[in-house]
Amino acid sequence: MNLLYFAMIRESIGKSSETIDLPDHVKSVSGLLTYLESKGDNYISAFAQDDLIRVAVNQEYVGLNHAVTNADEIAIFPPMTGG
Amino acid sequence: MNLLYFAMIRESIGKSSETIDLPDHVKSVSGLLTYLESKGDNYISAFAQDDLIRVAVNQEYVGLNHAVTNADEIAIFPPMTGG
Amino acid sequence: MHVSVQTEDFDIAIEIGKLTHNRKDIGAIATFTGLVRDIHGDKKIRKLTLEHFPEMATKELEKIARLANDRWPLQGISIIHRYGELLPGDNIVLVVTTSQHREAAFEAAQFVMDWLKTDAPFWKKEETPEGVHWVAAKTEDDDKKDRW
Amino acid sequence: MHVSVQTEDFDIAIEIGKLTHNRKDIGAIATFTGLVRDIHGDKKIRKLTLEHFPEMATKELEKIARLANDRWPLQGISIIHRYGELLPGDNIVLVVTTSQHREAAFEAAQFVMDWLKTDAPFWKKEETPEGVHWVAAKTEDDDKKDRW
Repeated sequence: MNLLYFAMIRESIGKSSETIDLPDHVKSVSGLLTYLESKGDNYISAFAQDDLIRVAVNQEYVGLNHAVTNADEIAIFPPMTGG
Repeated sequence: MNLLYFAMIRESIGKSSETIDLPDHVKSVSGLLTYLESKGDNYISAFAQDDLIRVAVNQEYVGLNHAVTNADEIAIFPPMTGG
Repeated sequence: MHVSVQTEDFDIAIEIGKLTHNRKDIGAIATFTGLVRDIHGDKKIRKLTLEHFPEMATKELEKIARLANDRWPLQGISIIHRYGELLPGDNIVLVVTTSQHREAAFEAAQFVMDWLKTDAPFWKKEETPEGVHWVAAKTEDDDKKDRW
Repeated sequence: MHVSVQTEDFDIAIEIGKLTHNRKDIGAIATFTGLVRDIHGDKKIRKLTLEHFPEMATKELEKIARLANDRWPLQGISIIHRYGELLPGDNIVLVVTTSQHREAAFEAAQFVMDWLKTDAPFWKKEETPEGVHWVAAKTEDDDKKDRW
Protein backbone atom coordinates (compact mmCIF):
# COMPACT_ATOMS: atom_id res chain seq x y z
CA MET A 1 0.00 0.00 0.00
CA ASN A 2 1.26 3.44 -0.94
CA LEU A 3 0.78 6.12 1.69
CA LEU A 4 1.09 9.85 1.00
CA TYR A 5 1.20 12.55 3.66
CA PHE A 6 0.75 16.27 3.14
CA ALA A 7 1.24 19.53 5.01
CA MET A 8 1.16 19.32 8.83
CA ILE A 9 0.56 15.56 8.73
CA ARG A 10 3.67 15.11 6.57
CA GLU A 11 5.74 17.20 8.97
CA SER A 12 4.45 15.39 12.08
CA ILE A 13 5.12 11.95 10.65
CA GLY A 14 8.44 13.08 9.20
CA LYS A 15 8.03 11.76 5.66
CA SER A 16 5.97 12.54 2.59
CA SER A 17 5.33 8.95 1.52
CA GLU A 18 5.99 5.32 2.36
CA THR A 19 5.00 1.87 1.20
CA ILE A 20 3.71 -0.59 3.75
CA ASP A 21 2.34 -4.12 3.69
CA LEU A 22 -1.19 -3.80 4.97
CA PRO A 23 -1.91 -6.43 7.68
CA ASP A 24 -4.82 -8.70 6.75
CA HIS A 25 -6.97 -7.55 9.67
CA VAL A 26 -6.95 -3.90 8.54
CA LYS A 27 -10.01 -3.34 6.35
CA SER A 28 -10.95 0.33 6.70
CA VAL A 29 -9.49 3.81 6.80
CA SER A 30 -10.00 4.04 10.57
CA GLY A 31 -8.34 0.62 10.96
CA LEU A 32 -5.41 1.89 8.93
CA LEU A 33 -5.03 5.01 11.10
CA THR A 34 -5.05 2.84 14.26
CA TYR A 35 -2.50 0.49 12.73
CA LEU A 36 -0.22 3.40 11.79
CA GLU A 37 -0.46 4.77 15.34
CA SER A 38 1.02 1.49 16.56
CA LYS A 39 4.14 2.27 14.51
CA GLY A 40 5.27 5.24 16.56
CA ASP A 41 4.59 8.42 18.49
CA ASN A 42 5.01 10.52 15.35
CA TYR A 43 1.87 8.92 13.88
CA ILE A 44 0.01 9.30 17.16
CA SER A 45 0.69 13.02 17.29
CA ALA A 46 -0.01 13.45 13.54
CA PHE A 47 -3.47 11.89 13.96
CA ALA A 48 -4.20 13.34 17.42
CA GLN A 49 -7.01 15.62 16.27
CA ASP A 50 -9.67 13.58 14.51
CA ASP A 51 -11.38 16.61 13.02
CA LEU A 52 -8.16 17.74 11.35
CA ILE A 53 -7.69 14.51 9.37
CA ARG A 54 -8.84 14.07 5.79
CA VAL A 55 -8.29 10.92 3.73
CA ALA A 56 -8.33 10.21 0.02
CA VAL A 57 -8.28 6.67 -1.35
CA ASN A 58 -7.00 6.60 -4.91
CA GLN A 59 -7.46 10.39 -5.04
CA GLU A 60 -11.09 10.38 -3.96
CA TYR A 61 -12.19 11.79 -0.62
CA VAL A 62 -13.58 9.07 1.66
CA GLY A 63 -14.94 8.71 5.16
CA LEU A 64 -13.30 6.80 8.01
CA ASN A 65 -15.35 3.67 7.33
CA HIS A 66 -14.24 3.41 3.72
CA ALA A 67 -12.65 0.07 2.78
CA VAL A 68 -8.93 -0.13 2.04
CA THR A 69 -6.83 -2.82 0.37
CA ASN A 70 -3.13 -3.31 -0.08
CA ALA A 71 -3.46 -2.13 -3.70
CA ASP A 72 -4.77 1.32 -2.74
CA GLU A 73 -2.99 4.64 -2.70
CA ILE A 74 -3.98 6.38 0.54
CA ALA A 75 -3.37 10.09 1.09
CA ILE A 76 -3.69 11.56 4.58
CA PHE A 77 -3.76 15.32 5.09
CA PRO A 78 -5.32 18.14 7.10
CA PRO A 79 -8.35 20.16 5.87
CA MET A 80 -7.56 21.95 2.62
CA THR A 81 -6.77 25.65 2.54
CA GLY A 82 -6.63 26.31 -1.20
CA GLY A 83 -8.34 28.96 -3.23
CA MET B 1 -36.41 75.52 -19.52
CA ASN B 2 -34.07 73.12 -21.30
CA LEU B 3 -35.65 69.86 -22.39
CA LEU B 4 -33.64 66.81 -23.42
CA TYR B 5 -35.10 63.72 -25.08
CA PHE B 6 -33.42 60.35 -25.47
CA ALA B 7 -33.86 57.09 -27.37
CA MET B 8 -37.42 56.24 -28.42
CA ILE B 9 -38.80 59.44 -26.88
CA ARG B 10 -36.31 61.50 -28.89
CA GLU B 11 -37.32 59.71 -32.08
CA SER B 12 -41.07 60.06 -31.42
CA ILE B 13 -40.82 63.75 -30.67
CA GLY B 14 -38.41 64.30 -33.54
CA LYS B 15 -35.73 66.27 -31.73
CA SER B 16 -33.10 65.67 -29.08
CA SER B 17 -33.51 68.95 -27.22
CA GLU B 18 -35.42 72.20 -27.14
CA THR B 19 -35.78 75.28 -24.98
CA ILE B 20 -39.25 76.36 -23.94
CA ASP B 21 -40.71 79.04 -21.73
CA LEU B 22 -42.54 77.21 -19.00
CA PRO B 23 -46.08 78.58 -18.51
CA ASP B 24 -46.62 79.83 -14.96
CA HIS B 25 -49.36 77.31 -14.22
CA VAL B 26 -47.04 74.33 -14.84
CA LYS B 27 -45.52 73.36 -11.51
CA SER B 28 -44.74 69.63 -11.72
CA VAL B 29 -43.32 66.99 -14.02
CA SER B 30 -46.78 65.62 -14.79
CA GLY B 31 -47.98 69.15 -15.52
CA LEU B 32 -45.05 69.56 -17.90
CA LEU B 33 -45.87 66.33 -19.73
CA THR B 34 -49.49 67.42 -20.13
CA TYR B 35 -48.38 70.82 -21.36
CA LEU B 36 -46.01 69.25 -23.92
CA GLU B 37 -48.81 66.99 -25.16
CA SER B 38 -50.76 70.16 -26.04
CA LYS B 39 -47.96 71.07 -28.45
CA GLY B 40 -48.56 68.25 -30.90
CA ASP B 41 -49.34 64.65 -31.71
CA ASN B 42 -45.63 63.74 -31.69
CA TYR B 43 -45.55 64.48 -27.94
CA ILE B 44 -48.79 62.60 -27.36
CA SER B 45 -47.46 59.48 -29.01
CA ALA B 46 -44.06 59.85 -27.31
CA PHE B 47 -45.70 59.94 -23.87
CA ALA B 48 -48.51 57.46 -24.67
CA GLN B 49 -47.27 54.74 -22.35
CA ASP B 50 -46.93 56.09 -18.82
CA ASP B 51 -44.87 53.18 -17.60
CA LEU B 52 -42.27 53.73 -20.34
CA ILE B 53 -41.50 57.32 -19.28
CA ARG B 54 -38.64 58.27 -16.98
CA VAL B 55 -37.76 61.84 -16.02
CA ALA B 56 -34.63 63.45 -14.60
CA VAL B 57 -34.60 67.02 -13.30
CA ASN B 58 -31.11 68.47 -13.31
CA GLN B 59 -29.77 64.95 -13.86
CA GLU B 60 -31.53 63.39 -10.88
CA TYR B 61 -34.33 60.86 -11.31
CA VAL B 62 -37.63 62.21 -10.04
CA GLY B 63 -41.25 61.14 -9.79
CA LEU B 64 -44.17 62.65 -11.69
CA ASN B 65 -45.07 64.93 -8.77
CA HIS B 66 -41.63 66.52 -8.60
CA ALA B 67 -41.61 70.31 -8.88
CA VAL B 68 -40.22 71.99 -12.00
CA THR B 69 -39.20 75.59 -12.67
CA ASN B 70 -38.17 77.44 -15.79
CA ALA B 71 -34.52 77.22 -14.65
CA ASP B 72 -34.47 73.41 -14.66
CA GLU B 73 -32.97 71.03 -17.17
CA ILE B 74 -35.53 68.28 -17.74
CA ALA B 75 -34.60 65.02 -19.44
CA ILE B 76 -37.34 62.65 -20.63
CA PHE B 77 -36.48 59.13 -21.72
CA PRO B 78 -37.65 55.49 -21.67
CA PRO B 79 -36.47 52.95 -19.05
CA MET B 80 -32.71 52.48 -19.21
CA THR B 81 -31.18 49.46 -20.89
CA GLY B 82 -27.51 49.90 -20.01
CA GLY B 83 -25.07 47.45 -18.51
CA MET C 1 -12.83 54.90 -7.39
CA HIS C 2 -12.68 55.24 -11.14
CA VAL C 3 -15.56 55.59 -13.61
CA SER C 4 -15.49 56.26 -17.32
CA VAL C 5 -18.05 56.65 -20.09
CA GLN C 6 -16.24 56.23 -23.38
CA THR C 7 -16.41 55.05 -26.98
CA GLU C 8 -13.00 53.33 -26.92
CA ASP C 9 -12.56 49.73 -25.90
CA PHE C 10 -11.01 48.92 -22.52
CA ASP C 11 -8.24 46.54 -21.51
CA ILE C 12 -9.13 44.50 -18.45
CA ALA C 13 -5.49 43.90 -17.48
CA ILE C 14 -4.76 47.64 -17.53
CA GLU C 15 -7.88 48.43 -15.48
CA ILE C 16 -6.99 45.78 -12.89
CA GLY C 17 -3.44 47.12 -12.83
CA LYS C 18 -4.68 50.61 -11.95
CA LEU C 19 -6.33 49.19 -8.82
CA THR C 20 -3.53 46.82 -7.77
CA HIS C 21 -0.40 48.80 -8.64
CA ASN C 22 2.06 48.93 -5.72
CA ARG C 23 -0.42 47.30 -3.35
CA LYS C 24 0.11 44.05 -1.45
CA ASP C 25 -3.00 44.19 0.71
CA ILE C 26 -5.54 43.03 -1.90
CA GLY C 27 -6.84 39.49 -1.47
CA ALA C 28 -9.60 39.39 -4.06
CA ILE C 29 -10.34 40.89 -7.47
CA ALA C 30 -13.72 40.31 -9.08
CA THR C 31 -14.44 41.50 -12.60
CA PHE C 32 -17.43 41.47 -14.87
CA THR C 33 -17.38 42.17 -18.58
CA GLY C 34 -20.58 42.56 -20.58
CA LEU C 35 -20.37 41.99 -24.34
CA VAL C 36 -22.54 42.35 -27.43
CA ARG C 37 -23.98 38.97 -28.44
CA ASP C 38 -24.76 38.04 -32.04
CA ILE C 39 -28.13 36.61 -30.99
CA HIS C 40 -30.74 38.22 -28.73
CA GLY C 41 -33.80 36.10 -28.13
CA ASP C 42 -34.53 34.77 -31.61
CA LYS C 43 -33.05 37.74 -33.45
CA LYS C 44 -29.69 37.87 -35.15
CA ILE C 45 -27.83 41.04 -34.13
CA ARG C 46 -25.74 42.90 -36.69
CA LYS C 47 -24.97 45.98 -34.63
CA LEU C 48 -25.78 47.51 -31.27
CA THR C 49 -25.91 51.27 -30.85
CA LEU C 50 -25.74 52.65 -27.33
CA GLU C 51 -27.23 56.09 -26.86
CA HIS C 52 -26.54 57.83 -23.56
CA PHE C 53 -27.09 61.01 -21.54
CA PRO C 54 -23.44 62.01 -21.10
CA GLU C 55 -23.32 64.21 -17.98
CA MET C 56 -25.86 62.13 -16.13
CA ALA C 57 -24.24 58.82 -17.15
CA THR C 58 -20.97 59.75 -15.48
CA LYS C 59 -22.81 60.99 -12.39
CA GLU C 60 -24.85 57.79 -12.13
CA LEU C 61 -21.78 55.58 -12.50
CA GLU C 62 -20.14 57.58 -9.72
CA LYS C 63 -23.25 57.23 -7.58
CA ILE C 64 -23.38 53.46 -8.09
CA ALA C 65 -19.65 53.10 -7.35
CA ARG C 66 -20.11 55.13 -4.18
CA LEU C 67 -23.10 53.04 -3.09
CA ALA C 68 -21.08 49.85 -3.55
CA ASN C 69 -18.15 51.36 -1.73
CA ASP C 70 -20.32 52.41 1.22
CA ARG C 71 -21.84 48.98 1.49
CA TRP C 72 -18.86 46.62 1.13
CA PRO C 73 -15.30 46.95 2.44
CA LEU C 74 -13.76 47.58 -0.98
CA GLN C 75 -10.19 48.63 -1.63
CA GLY C 76 -11.02 49.87 -5.13
CA ILE C 77 -13.71 49.92 -7.78
CA SER C 78 -13.76 50.74 -11.51
CA ILE C 79 -16.73 51.02 -13.81
CA ILE C 80 -16.33 51.61 -17.54
CA HIS C 81 -19.33 51.86 -19.84
CA ARG C 82 -18.99 52.28 -23.58
CA TYR C 83 -21.41 54.03 -25.91
CA GLY C 84 -21.79 54.43 -29.66
CA GLU C 85 -21.82 51.73 -32.32
CA LEU C 86 -20.73 48.25 -31.24
CA LEU C 87 -20.53 44.93 -33.04
CA PRO C 88 -21.14 41.38 -31.77
CA GLY C 89 -18.14 40.33 -29.69
CA ASP C 90 -17.40 43.91 -28.62
CA ASN C 91 -17.11 44.86 -24.97
CA ILE C 92 -19.89 47.05 -23.50
CA VAL C 93 -19.18 47.35 -19.81
CA LEU C 94 -16.48 46.49 -17.29
CA VAL C 95 -16.70 46.38 -13.50
CA VAL C 96 -13.64 45.66 -11.36
CA THR C 97 -13.79 45.43 -7.56
CA THR C 98 -10.94 44.75 -5.16
CA SER C 99 -11.18 43.77 -1.52
CA GLN C 100 -9.41 41.81 1.20
CA HIS C 101 -12.05 39.09 0.93
CA ARG C 102 -13.84 37.42 -1.91
CA GLU C 103 -17.47 37.91 -0.83
CA ALA C 104 -17.17 41.69 -0.79
CA ALA C 105 -15.54 41.76 -4.24
CA PHE C 106 -18.11 39.38 -5.78
CA GLU C 107 -21.18 40.94 -4.22
CA ALA C 108 -20.16 44.51 -4.99
CA ALA C 109 -19.54 43.64 -8.65
CA GLN C 110 -22.98 42.00 -8.90
CA PHE C 111 -24.60 44.94 -7.15
CA VAL C 112 -23.00 47.38 -9.60
CA MET C 113 -24.19 45.38 -12.61
CA ASP C 114 -27.74 45.15 -11.26
CA TRP C 115 -27.84 48.90 -10.65
CA LEU C 116 -26.30 49.75 -14.02
CA LYS C 117 -29.11 47.87 -15.75
CA THR C 118 -31.79 50.08 -14.21
CA ASP C 119 -30.08 53.36 -13.28
CA ALA C 120 -27.43 54.14 -15.86
CA PRO C 121 -28.88 56.38 -18.61
CA PHE C 122 -27.95 54.24 -21.61
CA TRP C 123 -30.32 52.92 -24.25
CA LYS C 124 -29.60 50.04 -26.62
CA LYS C 125 -30.76 49.93 -30.21
CA GLU C 126 -30.35 46.67 -32.11
CA GLU C 127 -29.87 46.28 -35.83
CA THR C 128 -31.20 42.93 -37.08
CA PRO C 129 -31.83 41.58 -40.60
CA GLU C 130 -35.52 42.50 -40.02
CA GLY C 131 -34.79 46.10 -39.09
CA VAL C 132 -33.75 48.36 -36.26
CA HIS C 133 -35.46 48.63 -32.87
CA TRP C 134 -34.91 49.79 -29.32
CA VAL C 135 -34.26 47.10 -26.73
CA ALA C 136 -37.08 46.94 -24.17
CA ALA C 137 -36.17 47.18 -20.48
CA LYS C 138 -36.78 43.99 -18.56
CA THR C 139 -38.87 44.12 -15.39
CA GLU C 140 -36.69 41.29 -14.06
CA ASP C 141 -33.85 43.82 -14.00
CA ASP C 142 -35.84 45.94 -11.56
CA ASP C 143 -36.35 42.85 -9.43
CA LYS C 144 -32.64 42.10 -9.43
CA LYS C 145 -31.84 45.61 -8.31
CA ASP C 146 -34.50 45.46 -5.62
CA ARG C 147 -32.90 42.45 -3.94
CA TRP C 148 -30.05 44.62 -2.65
CA MET D 1 -13.21 23.67 -19.87
CA HIS D 2 -9.66 24.39 -18.91
CA VAL D 3 -7.91 23.73 -15.60
CA SER D 4 -4.27 24.12 -14.68
CA VAL D 5 -2.16 23.59 -11.57
CA GLN D 6 1.09 25.46 -12.07
CA THR D 7 3.93 27.39 -10.45
CA GLU D 8 4.00 30.12 -13.13
CA ASP D 9 1.92 33.25 -12.91
CA PHE D 10 -1.11 33.65 -15.19
CA ASP D 11 -2.28 36.50 -17.40
CA ILE D 12 -5.98 37.23 -17.02
CA ALA D 13 -6.28 38.78 -20.50
CA ILE D 14 -4.77 35.68 -22.12
CA GLU D 15 -7.02 33.35 -20.14
CA ILE D 16 -10.12 35.36 -21.07
CA GLY D 17 -8.94 35.37 -24.68
CA LYS D 18 -8.79 31.57 -24.73
CA LEU D 19 -12.50 31.45 -23.87
CA THR D 20 -13.67 34.29 -26.11
CA HIS D 21 -11.52 33.83 -29.23
CA ASN D 22 -13.59 33.80 -32.41
CA ARG D 23 -16.87 33.78 -30.48
CA LYS D 24 -19.61 36.37 -30.71
CA ASP D 25 -22.21 34.60 -28.60
CA ILE D 26 -20.79 35.44 -25.16
CA GLY D 27 -22.69 38.07 -23.18
CA ALA D 28 -20.96 37.86 -19.82
CA ILE D 29 -17.50 37.17 -18.46
CA ALA D 30 -16.97 36.93 -14.70
CA THR D 31 -13.50 36.53 -13.25
CA PHE D 32 -12.09 36.10 -9.80
CA THR D 33 -8.44 36.46 -8.86
CA GLY D 34 -7.17 35.51 -5.40
CA LEU D 35 -3.91 37.07 -4.26
CA VAL D 36 -1.43 36.79 -1.40
CA ARG D 37 -2.00 39.59 1.12
CA ASP D 38 0.78 41.10 3.22
CA ILE D 39 -1.39 40.92 6.34
CA HIS D 40 -3.46 37.96 7.56
CA GLY D 41 -5.41 38.67 10.74
CA ASP D 42 -2.84 40.51 12.87
CA LYS D 43 0.19 38.82 11.29
CA LYS D 44 2.51 40.31 8.73
CA ILE D 45 3.08 37.85 5.87
CA ARG D 46 6.52 37.59 4.30
CA LYS D 47 5.88 34.56 2.15
CA LEU D 48 3.18 32.01 1.42
CA THR D 49 4.08 28.48 0.41
CA LEU D 50 1.40 26.37 -1.22
CA GLU D 51 1.84 22.62 -0.92
CA HIS D 52 -0.41 20.44 -3.04
CA PHE D 53 -1.26 16.87 -4.04
CA PRO D 54 -0.52 17.13 -7.76
CA GLU D 55 -2.58 14.38 -9.43
CA MET D 56 -5.53 14.89 -7.15
CA ALA D 57 -5.41 18.69 -7.42
CA THR D 58 -5.91 18.57 -11.18
CA LYS D 59 -8.69 16.00 -10.80
CA GLU D 60 -10.49 18.09 -8.19
CA LEU D 61 -10.26 21.25 -10.29
CA GLU D 62 -11.73 19.31 -13.20
CA LYS D 63 -14.49 17.98 -10.94
CA ILE D 64 -15.35 21.45 -9.67
CA ALA D 65 -15.34 22.90 -13.20
CA ARG D 66 -17.65 20.08 -14.32
CA LEU D 67 -20.02 20.62 -11.39
CA ALA D 68 -20.27 24.32 -12.24
CA ASN D 69 -20.77 23.50 -15.88
CA ASP D 70 -23.56 21.03 -15.11
CA ARG D 71 -25.34 23.52 -12.91
CA TRP D 72 -25.18 26.78 -14.90
CA PRO D 73 -25.49 27.38 -18.66
CA LEU D 74 -21.82 28.26 -19.13
CA GLN D 75 -20.08 28.73 -22.45
CA GLY D 76 -16.65 28.22 -20.93
CA ILE D 77 -14.79 27.93 -17.64
CA SER D 78 -11.14 28.17 -16.64
CA ILE D 79 -9.57 27.47 -13.28
CA ILE D 80 -5.87 28.06 -12.63
CA HIS D 81 -4.34 27.38 -9.22
CA ARG D 82 -0.69 28.10 -8.44
CA TYR D 83 1.51 26.28 -5.96
CA GLY D 84 5.00 26.78 -4.55
CA GLU D 85 6.46 29.88 -2.97
CA LEU D 86 4.51 33.11 -3.39
CA LEU D 87 5.03 36.64 -2.11
CA PRO D 88 2.50 39.29 -1.03
CA GLY D 89 0.87 40.75 -4.15
CA ASP D 90 1.31 37.50 -6.12
CA ASN D 91 -1.63 35.80 -7.77
CA ILE D 92 -2.80 32.48 -6.28
CA VAL D 93 -5.90 31.48 -8.18
CA LEU D 94 -7.93 32.55 -11.21
CA VAL D 95 -11.46 31.58 -12.19
CA VAL D 96 -13.01 32.74 -15.46
CA THR D 97 -16.57 31.90 -16.47
CA THR D 98 -18.39 32.87 -19.65
CA SER D 99 -22.11 32.70 -20.32
CA GLN D 100 -24.87 34.39 -22.27
CA HIS D 101 -26.16 35.98 -19.07
CA ARG D 102 -24.54 37.59 -16.10
CA GLU D 103 -26.12 35.60 -13.26
CA ALA D 104 -24.77 32.29 -14.55
CA ALA D 105 -21.27 33.71 -14.96
CA PHE D 106 -21.25 35.35 -11.51
CA GLU D 107 -22.79 32.47 -9.61
CA ALA D 108 -20.62 29.81 -11.23
CA ALA D 109 -17.45 31.76 -10.40
CA GLN D 110 -18.54 32.12 -6.77
CA PHE D 111 -19.46 28.44 -6.60
CA VAL D 112 -16.03 27.44 -7.93
CA MET D 113 -14.25 29.62 -5.37
CA ASP D 114 -16.33 28.22 -2.50
CA TRP D 115 -15.59 24.65 -3.59
CA LEU D 116 -11.89 25.31 -4.15
CA LYS D 117 -11.56 26.46 -0.55
CA THR D 118 -12.77 23.13 0.82
CA ASP D 119 -12.11 20.54 -1.88
CA ALA D 120 -8.91 21.45 -3.70
CA PRO D 121 -5.94 19.65 -2.09
CA PHE D 122 -3.75 22.68 -1.43
CA TRP D 123 -2.30 23.72 1.92
CA LYS D 124 -1.01 27.18 2.76
CA LYS D 125 1.99 27.82 4.99
CA GLU D 126 2.67 31.38 6.07
CA GLU D 127 6.03 32.87 6.92
CA THR D 128 5.71 35.74 9.39
CA PRO D 129 8.31 37.65 11.45
CA GLU D 130 7.33 35.38 14.38
CA GLY D 131 7.88 32.16 12.47
CA VAL D 132 6.32 29.73 10.03
CA HIS D 133 2.95 28.03 10.45
CA TRP D 134 0.23 26.25 8.51
CA VAL D 135 -2.93 28.21 7.82
CA ALA D 136 -5.92 26.68 9.62
CA ALA D 137 -9.00 25.81 7.57
CA LYS D 138 -12.01 27.99 8.34
CA THR D 139 -15.30 26.32 9.21
CA GLU D 140 -17.03 29.27 7.56
CA ASP D 141 -15.61 27.99 4.27
CA ASP D 142 -17.52 24.73 4.76
CA ASP D 143 -20.65 26.79 5.36
CA LYS D 144 -20.09 28.76 2.18
CA LYS D 145 -19.71 25.59 0.17
CA ASP D 146 -22.82 24.10 1.77
CA ARG D 147 -25.04 26.93 0.59
CA TRP D 148 -24.86 25.63 -2.99
